[in-house]
Amino acid sequence: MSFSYLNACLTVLLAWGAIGLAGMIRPKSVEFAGRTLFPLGALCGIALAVLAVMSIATPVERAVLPIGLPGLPFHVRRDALASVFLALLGGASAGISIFSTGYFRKGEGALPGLLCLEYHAFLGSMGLVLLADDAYAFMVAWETMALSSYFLVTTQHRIPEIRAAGFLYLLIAHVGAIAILLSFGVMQGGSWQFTFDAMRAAHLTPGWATVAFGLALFGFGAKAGLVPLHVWLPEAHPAAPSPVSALMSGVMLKTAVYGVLRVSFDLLSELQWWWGLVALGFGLVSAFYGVIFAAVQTDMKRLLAWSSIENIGIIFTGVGLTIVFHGVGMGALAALALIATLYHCLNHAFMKSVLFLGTGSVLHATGERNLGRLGGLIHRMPWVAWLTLVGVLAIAGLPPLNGFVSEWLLLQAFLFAGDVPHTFVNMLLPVGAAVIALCTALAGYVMVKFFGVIFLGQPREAALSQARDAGWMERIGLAWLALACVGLGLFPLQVIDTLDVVSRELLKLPPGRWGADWWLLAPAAARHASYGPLALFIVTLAVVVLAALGVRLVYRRRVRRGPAWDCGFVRIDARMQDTAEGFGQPIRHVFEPFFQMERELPTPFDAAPRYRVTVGDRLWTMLYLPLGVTVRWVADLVSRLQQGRISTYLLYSFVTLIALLALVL
Amino acid sequence: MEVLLLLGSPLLGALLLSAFGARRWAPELNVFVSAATFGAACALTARVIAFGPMLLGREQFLVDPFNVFLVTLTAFVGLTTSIFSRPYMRIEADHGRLSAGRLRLYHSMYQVFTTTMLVALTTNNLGTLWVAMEAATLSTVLLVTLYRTPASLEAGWKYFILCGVGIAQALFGTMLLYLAAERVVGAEGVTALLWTHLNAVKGQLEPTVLSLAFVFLLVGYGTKVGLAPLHNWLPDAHAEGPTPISAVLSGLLLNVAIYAVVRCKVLVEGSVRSALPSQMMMGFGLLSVVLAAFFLWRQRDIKRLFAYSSIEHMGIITFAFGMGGPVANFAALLHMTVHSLTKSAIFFAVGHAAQKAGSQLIENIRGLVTISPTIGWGLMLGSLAILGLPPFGVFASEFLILTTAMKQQPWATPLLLLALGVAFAAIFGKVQPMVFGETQVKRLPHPPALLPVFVHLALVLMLGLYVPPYLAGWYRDAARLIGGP
Amino acid sequence: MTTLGAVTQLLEIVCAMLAAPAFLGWVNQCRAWLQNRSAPSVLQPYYGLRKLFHKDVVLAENASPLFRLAPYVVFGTMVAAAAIIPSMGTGLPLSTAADGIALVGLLATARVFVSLAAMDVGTAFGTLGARREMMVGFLAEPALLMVLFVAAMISKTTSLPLIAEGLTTRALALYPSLAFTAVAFTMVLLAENARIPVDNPATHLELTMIHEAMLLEYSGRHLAMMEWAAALKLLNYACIGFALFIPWGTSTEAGGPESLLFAVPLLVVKLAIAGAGLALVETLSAKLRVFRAPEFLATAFLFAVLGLLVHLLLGD
Amino acid sequence: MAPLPLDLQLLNACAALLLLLAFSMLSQRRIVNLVNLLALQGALLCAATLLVAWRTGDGNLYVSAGLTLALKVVGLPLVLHRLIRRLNVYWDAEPVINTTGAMLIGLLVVVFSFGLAQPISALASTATRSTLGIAIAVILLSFLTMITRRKAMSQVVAFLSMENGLFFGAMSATYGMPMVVELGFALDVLVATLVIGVFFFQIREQFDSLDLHHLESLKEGE
Repeated sequence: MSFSYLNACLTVLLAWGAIGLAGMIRPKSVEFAGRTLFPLGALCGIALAVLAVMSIATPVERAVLPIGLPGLPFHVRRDALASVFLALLGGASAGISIFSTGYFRKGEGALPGLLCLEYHAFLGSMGLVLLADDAYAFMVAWETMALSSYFLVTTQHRIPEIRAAGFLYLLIAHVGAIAILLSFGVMQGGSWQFTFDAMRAAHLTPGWATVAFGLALFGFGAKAGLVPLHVWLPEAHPAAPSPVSALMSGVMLKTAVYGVLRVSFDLLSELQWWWGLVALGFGLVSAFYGVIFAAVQTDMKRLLAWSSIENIGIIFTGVGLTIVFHGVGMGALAALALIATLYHCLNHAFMKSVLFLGTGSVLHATGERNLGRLGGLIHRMPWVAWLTLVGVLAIAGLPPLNGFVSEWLLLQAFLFAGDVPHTFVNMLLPVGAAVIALCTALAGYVMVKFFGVIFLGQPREAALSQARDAGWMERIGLAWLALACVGLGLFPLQVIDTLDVVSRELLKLPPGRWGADWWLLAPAAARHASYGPLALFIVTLAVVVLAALGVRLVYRRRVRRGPAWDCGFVRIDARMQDTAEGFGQPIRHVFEPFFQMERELPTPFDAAPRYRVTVGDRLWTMLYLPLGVTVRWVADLVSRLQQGRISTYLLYSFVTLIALLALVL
Repeated sequence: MEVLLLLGSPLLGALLLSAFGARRWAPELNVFVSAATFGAACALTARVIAFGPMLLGREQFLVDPFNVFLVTLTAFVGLTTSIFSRPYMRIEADHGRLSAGRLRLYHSMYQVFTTTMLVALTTNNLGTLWVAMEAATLSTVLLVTLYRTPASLEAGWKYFILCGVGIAQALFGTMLLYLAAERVVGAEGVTALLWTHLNAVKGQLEPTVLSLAFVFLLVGYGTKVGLAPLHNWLPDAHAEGPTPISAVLSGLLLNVAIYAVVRCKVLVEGSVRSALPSQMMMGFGLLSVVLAAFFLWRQRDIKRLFAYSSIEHMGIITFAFGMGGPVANFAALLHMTVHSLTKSAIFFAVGHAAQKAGSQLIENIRGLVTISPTIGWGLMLGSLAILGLPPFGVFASEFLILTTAMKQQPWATPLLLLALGVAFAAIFGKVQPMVFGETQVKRLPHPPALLPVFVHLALVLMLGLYVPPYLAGWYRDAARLIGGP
Repeated sequence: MTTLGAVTQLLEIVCAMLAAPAFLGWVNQCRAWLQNRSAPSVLQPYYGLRKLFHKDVVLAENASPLFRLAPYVVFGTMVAAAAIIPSMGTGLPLSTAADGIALVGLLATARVFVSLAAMDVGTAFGTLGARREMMVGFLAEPALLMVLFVAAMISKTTSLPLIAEGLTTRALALYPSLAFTAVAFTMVLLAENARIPVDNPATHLELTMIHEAMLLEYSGRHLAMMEWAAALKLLNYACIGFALFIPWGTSTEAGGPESLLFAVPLLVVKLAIAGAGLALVETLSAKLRVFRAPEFLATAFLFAVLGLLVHLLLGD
Repeated sequence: MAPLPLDLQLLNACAALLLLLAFSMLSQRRIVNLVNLLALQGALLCAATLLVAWRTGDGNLYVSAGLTLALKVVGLPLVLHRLIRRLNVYWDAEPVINTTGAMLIGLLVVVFSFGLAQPISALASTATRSTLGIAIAVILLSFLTMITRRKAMSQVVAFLSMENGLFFGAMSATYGMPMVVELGFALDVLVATLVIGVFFFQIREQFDSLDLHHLESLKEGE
């Protein structure tokens, strides 16, 4: 069989499957699964990433697999878009797998072998989602992905909350999948061929196209955690083991983004520009909603989950912009927005993985997920702390790290949205820019809270002094991902030139000019604006170093250690620091109407004063509870039919018979 | 020859078991007989693969693509069920729920039941078909009431009366068919009820009579299929009978009933040339799906739960046959196959689970994976399969049915999807806590026979990803046979 | 890059570093005058820095390396920021490497590091300060960004020098949008530089202090770096203001070296006026309660966005 | 039109009587009488079959007439009577619908079934086709009876009378089904009665009565 990147990628996916099955050989052995199979999985990940990166610029490849339905065998296809996401999958999963080798110590609840199987099935199915080229293969891969991740989420199934979380997750995933299936059904447009090629060929009326897009947005939005379909996310991510959370948040959510891009730019032949506004709207809402809720969380993984919702919001904003620009025929800007979107997907995959893995190490070291009982860990576990700091700075969107690049691109795209030939819209879009700006600033707030409360200050519990730093494997995994963050931050031009292939392929554009110099990012679309992180970084670094050296050289003064000053307070203890609640207080104060808060305030004369505040999600009580109630109500009505009296049953038959006979006559 | 073997071996087995059904080795004998039956079925299949469809025994028996795979399926599930019931019934006996006499009754009736179903499938004579269906009812009634508990008696009684009445309608329908037929084929008795002959002349049969006949037949056999609102016997019978019987009821009897309905539909549609029959079937199907989906929410007894899920799936199948056309029929046949495999697998797992917990109530069954991973995973995977999650075969058929529905009956699609969603929430929400979580139950003396569960699930998995060509061929031929728009 | 560019660049950096404390001193002096106190010398901040540099550093026991790193990072980012703001000349080679958005990013980096450092020791005041600082930041930063956006939309680029040039070269016109944003910018400036009405640099009153609360644990050279960085920040903001609203007189590539000779004294004048103005505002306004601060900044943000909309509505 | 030949008149008379019996079963509350009515029905059925057999000279029909005699006139009633005595259930409880109501509905049913039979009997080649409507009526009436009864026993009797109706229908429309089916049919009825017998004893030993309201525990709506 002649070499093709497609076959190679499929082989890697197959290898993942094989590794997973191999886990069942000795299901009980942590050694075997952890120390042997997971590293292999990581190698496959790296291989996949390399293959994908190499293949991006190569022409599209297709194949038909010998499995599937009689009429509809699995079609697979690799194009630039798929390659980009495959690279994301490979790169991120490599780091996570390495980390996992050290992480899964005593089998997290389930058997290690089983975990290994589910984990690699998860990876493999995600890969297949990206390669699938017909509705059936896509749905199979998609649901397998949901299923395997569900089992991973419920690894510690003895805890009721985790079971509930898993249930909610799978339910919403399934509903989303149904919507996606419907949208495929609409998209094939009368040909009744369910290959993607048939859908590309199909010509839909604008109305039906809109329906298809709406269904796809709903379905993929449910998976991506777009508000108001986000409710499963803050439940499922804390429930899962940290590497799994990292995979889900870092990679799985991106498959949903991939789906939306695939549908709106590839499968739907002609798209309406105003769809973009819808996506944009949902994106902005999600971004804002996610970040303010992240700011008031007290559980570190829940916080990260909400922050994922925020980032997904930003990504969908980018998608929306792309659709708008593309729809009104502003090619260069569309490319800019698309690149920003893809770039943010990459960034988020890596930085969020770093953060989740960091929390994983903390969890292992302390057994605590509640921010209120952590603190001062930078002394106990410096490796994790510093590597996590990279992720924190990156996701807070600070130069010269990667988070800032995509933010910069997105804002540039927004800045020139004023030229859209719809006055109302170009009034609207800059407001969107304002929201994005607000969100990134809030993200900074959230991340300071996250890092500060976990790693800085004094330990809030005595037990924390026993915390030990992560093992080598975990460090390597973290370092890999952190390095990726730095690299993506410092060399944007190189990355973007690769991503540009996608914009050429999807938007049918000529290759764009993205840089003035090898170190200088200067998109042609953003007039005269340029950004050279490397130079900026070097200068800043130089100043820092010079300053430090200068100070040291000139003044040779001692550094004494002493008790903290704190305005002369004598007895300082850990309880005086801000708790997570305390740190979130300003946000609660400013954005009060969005939260559903229950406060428990002490009276002045309390012997043992106690303060407690819980923040709930209004959407849950407004949307989901009523839905459940309705279904139950209907169920009760229906169950009245069956009263247990045989005469009644006979009557049913009798009436049915008579009715049908009357019908026939 | 094979047919003789096929029908003979279970009959003989029934006789033997009615004599020795209480011996220690009776279960093994039961398994052996079923194995023999399965062997005969395989031989028959092989022959059909070799020589194609055939008529046997002075045209009294017919083996064509439509029933050959059902025969194999029936024999196969019969075999696996007998394997499963070996330890299961032992345990039941140990628990003192069954006396020796009852065991004898159980084993003999089990084989009688198999025989009747095989007859119903292979016969070419609609009259015989009816007789066999009635016989199947009678034999299973006694099995449903095997425990003699008040509940089981009630269930049995309802089963008997409702299905008896239903069957009576079917007989009248058959009679009308005969009436219409003898005017065409001539009154020389036998041939006028032979399906092949009727199928040959269906164009000339009198439409009005046939449409009336179809109503009676649909209501009659439909009762046995468990179509809402004629389904009321089904959950009771499934819940109160011994689990192996629930398995075969769900897995086989319903299939056979559907088979009967479809055979008749072919004739009627051939003559009536109006959409009425298919519309009736679609209506019944849709109603059953939706009602069942909502019934699922209220269930507290696990076997009832899956009984309702059977109703739901029968609804889906009926709907698909109602739609007709190559794709829908293909999907419906595939769905019959995967449903009976999956559902019986689920009942196997459920049976052991209930035995472990000593109760059929959902809230008493907890943490199966911790006490016995195989049962737990069997139940979990089975439920996920039956809920139509890929890569299991049920998804394949539902995918085809849904897409066809979008094409032919767009109005019905939202209803179907709604029902599927509701059913998913209901079933999964109940299964998850049973499979996962903590438990204090301890192990049982006889090791459960869970090979059948995983064999079935493996088959279903395979059908989801790869349908063997000759099977697909049969489906296609049968689909063509059944026809439709 | 041209030699002139290099010269301007270096000159800017050096001047900024050196002049920053003086500007701070000048503001304080004016304030003292306005409050008819006997004013400290303009050079007072230099004395302060010198004194601090001569002192030992007393580190809290549980201060982590981050705590010691932060001052240099903050200082570094401030200098880098100074390097890309066209205060004297617009021909800055470095400013290609970082446009307005990057500038905001730099300032944000500084803020994050200050706050983290403040949380590091884990005292009541430290965390309190950090929280309040971030609270101010999350509204001030987008406001500043919006201000930049308006200017950027007027001159179709986010690069500061080009904005400045754009404004200087084109005929003097009244931009109502700029009026809005100018107000917004002033408010942001006050907030970001810990001036009244949001914060008061001259007090250590627990209930009100923000910036000082974060520096409580610092001493010796670390404190010096922090103070210096703060002074730089003030200067930077002032210069950003000039670049965005009154860029006239800054030297351009076209103008040649001699324009630089003209630009420097002009900048001094601008700074003098701005400083006096700042002092005046501070004297006239009263310190807000901390919880009024968000409202204050929200207003700023609102003004900025309004400016944006006005620009889009009226065009330029 | 010419007056019908005597045998057909007789046949129609039988049919009319059958209908009458069905009605009286609908109203009858004493179980013993119900069984007697059933036996009478069987007898009429037998007579009708004989008439048709004589008219057509069809051997099969004589056989099936014999079967009817053996099963429905002698066999079943005996079994049922014994059961009644053994389980002493002589009276049914108050029916679900009171008698007059049932009668009215029954009347409607008859009209309906005649309407139903119209197109069919137009096709039937048999001389007896006009009685087909009556057959359907009998079936539906016994269905109605089943619905209205509260005792297992009476329900079963109604069930059997329904099968009589079916049989009569088959006979009048097509001079009876093929022999195979006839035999199978007879066999089934036999087995059914045995099953029923078993049932009664089981139900009896569980609930010591044959009242159906004992059998209403399995249900959904609480």
